[in-house]
Amino acid sequence: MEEEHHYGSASEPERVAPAIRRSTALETLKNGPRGALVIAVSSVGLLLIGWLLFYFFLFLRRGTVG
Amino acid sequence: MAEQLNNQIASGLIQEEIIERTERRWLYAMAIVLGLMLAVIVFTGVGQMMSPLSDVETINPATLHLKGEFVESNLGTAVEPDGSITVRFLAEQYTFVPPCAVVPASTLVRFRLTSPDVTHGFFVSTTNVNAMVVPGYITNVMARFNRPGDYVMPCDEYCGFGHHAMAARVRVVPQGQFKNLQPEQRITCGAQ
Amino acid sequence: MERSRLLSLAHLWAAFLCFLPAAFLGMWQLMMRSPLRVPLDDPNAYYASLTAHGSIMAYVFPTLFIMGFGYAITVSTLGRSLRGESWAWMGFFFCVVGGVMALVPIGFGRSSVLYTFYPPLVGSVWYYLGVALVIIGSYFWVALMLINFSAWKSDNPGKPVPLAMFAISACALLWGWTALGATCEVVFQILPVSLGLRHTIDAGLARTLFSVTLHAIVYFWLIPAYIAFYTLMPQAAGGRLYSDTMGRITFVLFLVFSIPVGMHHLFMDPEHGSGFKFVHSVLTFIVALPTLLTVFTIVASLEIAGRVRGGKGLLGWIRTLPWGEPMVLAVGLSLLLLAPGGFGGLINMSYGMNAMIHNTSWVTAHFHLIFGGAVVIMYFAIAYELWPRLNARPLVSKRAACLQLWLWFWGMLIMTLPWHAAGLMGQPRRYAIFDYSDPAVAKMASLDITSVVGGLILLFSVLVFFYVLFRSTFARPEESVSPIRYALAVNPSATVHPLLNGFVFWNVLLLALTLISYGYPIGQFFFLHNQDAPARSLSQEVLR
Amino acid sequence: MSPENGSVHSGRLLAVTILAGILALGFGFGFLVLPRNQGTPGLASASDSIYQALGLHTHNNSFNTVQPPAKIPSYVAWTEATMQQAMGGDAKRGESIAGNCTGCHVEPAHTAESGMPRLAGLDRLVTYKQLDDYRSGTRLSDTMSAVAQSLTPKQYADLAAYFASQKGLPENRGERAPGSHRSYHNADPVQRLIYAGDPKRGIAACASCHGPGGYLIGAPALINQDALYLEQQLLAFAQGTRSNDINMSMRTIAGLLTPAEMKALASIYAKGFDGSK
Repeated sequence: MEEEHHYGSASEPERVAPAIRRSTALETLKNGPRGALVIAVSSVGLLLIGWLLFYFFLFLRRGTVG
Repeated sequence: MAEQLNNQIASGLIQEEIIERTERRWLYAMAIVLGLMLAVIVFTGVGQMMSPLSDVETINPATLHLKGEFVESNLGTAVEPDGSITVRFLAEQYTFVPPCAVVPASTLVRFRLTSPDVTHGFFVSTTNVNAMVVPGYITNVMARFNRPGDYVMPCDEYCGFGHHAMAARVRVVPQGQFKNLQPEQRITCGAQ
Repeated sequence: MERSRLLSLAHLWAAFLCFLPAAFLGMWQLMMRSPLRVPLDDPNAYYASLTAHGSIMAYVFPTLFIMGFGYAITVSTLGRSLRGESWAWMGFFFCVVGGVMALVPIGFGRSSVLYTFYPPLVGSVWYYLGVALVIIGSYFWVALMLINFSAWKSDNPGKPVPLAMFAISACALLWGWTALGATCEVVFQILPVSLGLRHTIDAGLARTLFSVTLHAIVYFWLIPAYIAFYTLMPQAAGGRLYSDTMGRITFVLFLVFSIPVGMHHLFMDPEHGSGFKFVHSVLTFIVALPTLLTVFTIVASLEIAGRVRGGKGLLGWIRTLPWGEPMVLAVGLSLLLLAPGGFGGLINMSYGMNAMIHNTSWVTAHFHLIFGGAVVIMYFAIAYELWPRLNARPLVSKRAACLQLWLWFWGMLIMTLPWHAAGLMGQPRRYAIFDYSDPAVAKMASLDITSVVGGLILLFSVLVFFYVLFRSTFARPEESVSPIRYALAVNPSATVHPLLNGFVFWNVLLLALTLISYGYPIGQFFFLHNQDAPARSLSQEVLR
Repeated sequence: MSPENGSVHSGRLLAVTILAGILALGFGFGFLVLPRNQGTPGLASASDSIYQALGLHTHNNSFNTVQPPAKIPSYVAWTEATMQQAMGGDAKRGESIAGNCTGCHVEPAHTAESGMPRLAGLDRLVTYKQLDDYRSGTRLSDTMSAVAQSLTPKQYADLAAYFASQKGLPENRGERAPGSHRSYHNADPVQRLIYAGDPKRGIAACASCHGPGGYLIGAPALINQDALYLEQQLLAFAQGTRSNDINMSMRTIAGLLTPAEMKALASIYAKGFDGSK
């Protein structure tokens, strides 16, 4: 395992995770974590839609107050 | 030497530019989502009267019964000279006075409460009328009830050993049935 | 084996040993407020139990756990012994003594004021002194974190501080600043009254001072869970951290924006205008940003680990992740709990919408789901990660640990989702007993019973947790217990942007922002008059 | 400037500008846009809007000018001064004054169900307030108002100290050992009323103020009190003939009780609960 710069994680080498072997499965990572984006976008999208539903169909329905 | 080697291995995984680009794009996307929610709040806040209460008034809690707006004869529903409706409650340890208030439906009603002892909660359940009643301050909430009926009004802030039994009722009657009152007349709906 | 392991172990044991009774109290309370029969169904006992459950779960347990975790991080990331270990033991002593001192009067029913105090309700002076001691003890930890942080930085100029150390120092700074709010309230307002030196108290000022602490304390609890997300999970999953920079930005955002958002706890209070309430609502939206950033960065890190283990296709990497690893499973479950938990938070912070659910069971369900669920499940995972290193004995069984995490996950969901629904139906908060003969309350009977079932699952999960801890403490010692390994970023770099390696500038920004957002709201009380309320005690203490 | 400081400087500038933008958005909408439609609807001027946002109403309180004639329930207010005076009595001096009270109020010359309240052991604040109310006429009783008018508030405090030092009614310190059946599961409706109250009708739990296990300033402990006296007082509160309860708390609660409940509550409290005399 070539010497790798690791100070950002811990100052003693044996405290740092081992390097990763490059394998074909990594090819798909070339242009960024597609799967993670899909999960993140869909979950945040759900949150936003849920919030809008709550706001317009639960909150505003319960009468004006100020 | 370490840096040169490191880039050669690490960069194989994902270039730093791609990481920075996705993170930056994600940041912008999230900012937009949050901005959208804020915009909805502002538009409905300006369009209708949908915002938290905003009225800082103080009153001496120890002498409420001696002088001021919350003497016992002034509690309950009142019609103000300008025709608006004001309902005054006292939230005290372990009962609301009056225990039941009558309010006309779909008219703007002003609730005014204070407490002589500890902090209480004023919540007409299943509606947005929900505020704290803090001793020394007057809670002033404007509200409009569209659906006539009896609403339970529990104290929703811990106020001592009797907190669980502290509840009043708000009876929303259709506009027609709400008889007009003389300026100095106060009504409550009393025991059912 | 870790340096100063006894120190960390003492903190973690103390934390979990007070977590256990508080969990049983929580279970009793759940049954008490449900239609089920329960022994000792006495409202006074409920309010005393609620004060104990709240005080332990909000002050004693998380503070001790985070202090223990902080010492373990300092030693293992900086690779040298802890400076000022004797002071650390002194801080620990203060916290334990303070915790006991606070719990005794609660036990005697002399201080049922709940953990958020509620002046002018005043309890026994010993309760407040106890809570003050816990806070003082935690300040020892704050000082030690910052001393070790800056000492290492001066010994290694130009080098980036390890991410975990950077984050725990931000957490310590955040706690150091925010605890001042509640401390001012206790020292200047509540203690004089409970000692009988003064007889009146300004409830509005007290609530506002407490709100300075009330939200930032939540991020004080949250940051250690995020430290596990960023620095422990990627290595446990056999992958790498997607972006070290994003991690540092997240912790800086938490530090700067956690305190000036406190007034979203006072949206429905009469002592503030809607102007500053809106400013705090906007700032709360900004403080939601780091969580959204973290979700993406951590799921990306999970994807990297999944790919490395051969996961193909858009989402094929999920299947190949080592879900048998407690740390990886915990992060997955925590993210799943963070979604509904965060959703509840979005509703609570949305200015006017807070009126719909303020002080209803929705709020209680929200913080049980996001703190009790998403954060405490990470505390369990961190404990599983630290135990072998602190005891030089292997973790007895990862399967039992994973079972415990699953039970905690399902228990939390089953307990809190019906609770959210009851909150929307108008169930008020902190009621000792509900009169289920009232049709309006009877509608919520089935929801409350479902919550009890969730509570039972959680209780069983706690017992499994202690089973794993005990077995691991007395397992056959092993020499070759590997030290804690911290995740390596995808592109580790030898340098880090100077602003992301220190806190001086962020402290200035934090103070300026807090002054702007809290200056007027706190200042106004000194210009208002005749709002002081006579102190009220539930046990005739104040009239001594 | 070396590149090192350059990126720091630009970093700081970026952070400050973003923060300034957020604050501008917050204060702009919070103080200038949103309050326009709050409270008194209709477009207000910028300064009105800021006042509204700070909660300092510009409108004069036009809505509480006309009020029905105020009826003062009691001239006692639990301010610091009143409490200092009420708690500052001297029992020995009180004993000498109490000579003419024993005729009616002291245990030996007193038959059960006499309708005369027992005073031995009564809370100081309660004695002080009732005497003051008799003096000011907010509580009506010709014999008692004569007695009260013949004494000074300082002597009220001494009497209160003397009676509080006597054995008789239990001291209500607000603590009690937790026990079962104090919730709505309790079969006995009266015990339910005492410990749990009846939120359906808005009735608070008696024990949360009068004990056992609850304390409220000015609320007397009721255990071992005279049953007839308790029932009469509840009826008086319900009908309003007695109206010296500050802020109408007892009149509100008594008004929601039925006469049968009043009688049952009075007898349970007089018997001293689980029979402990």
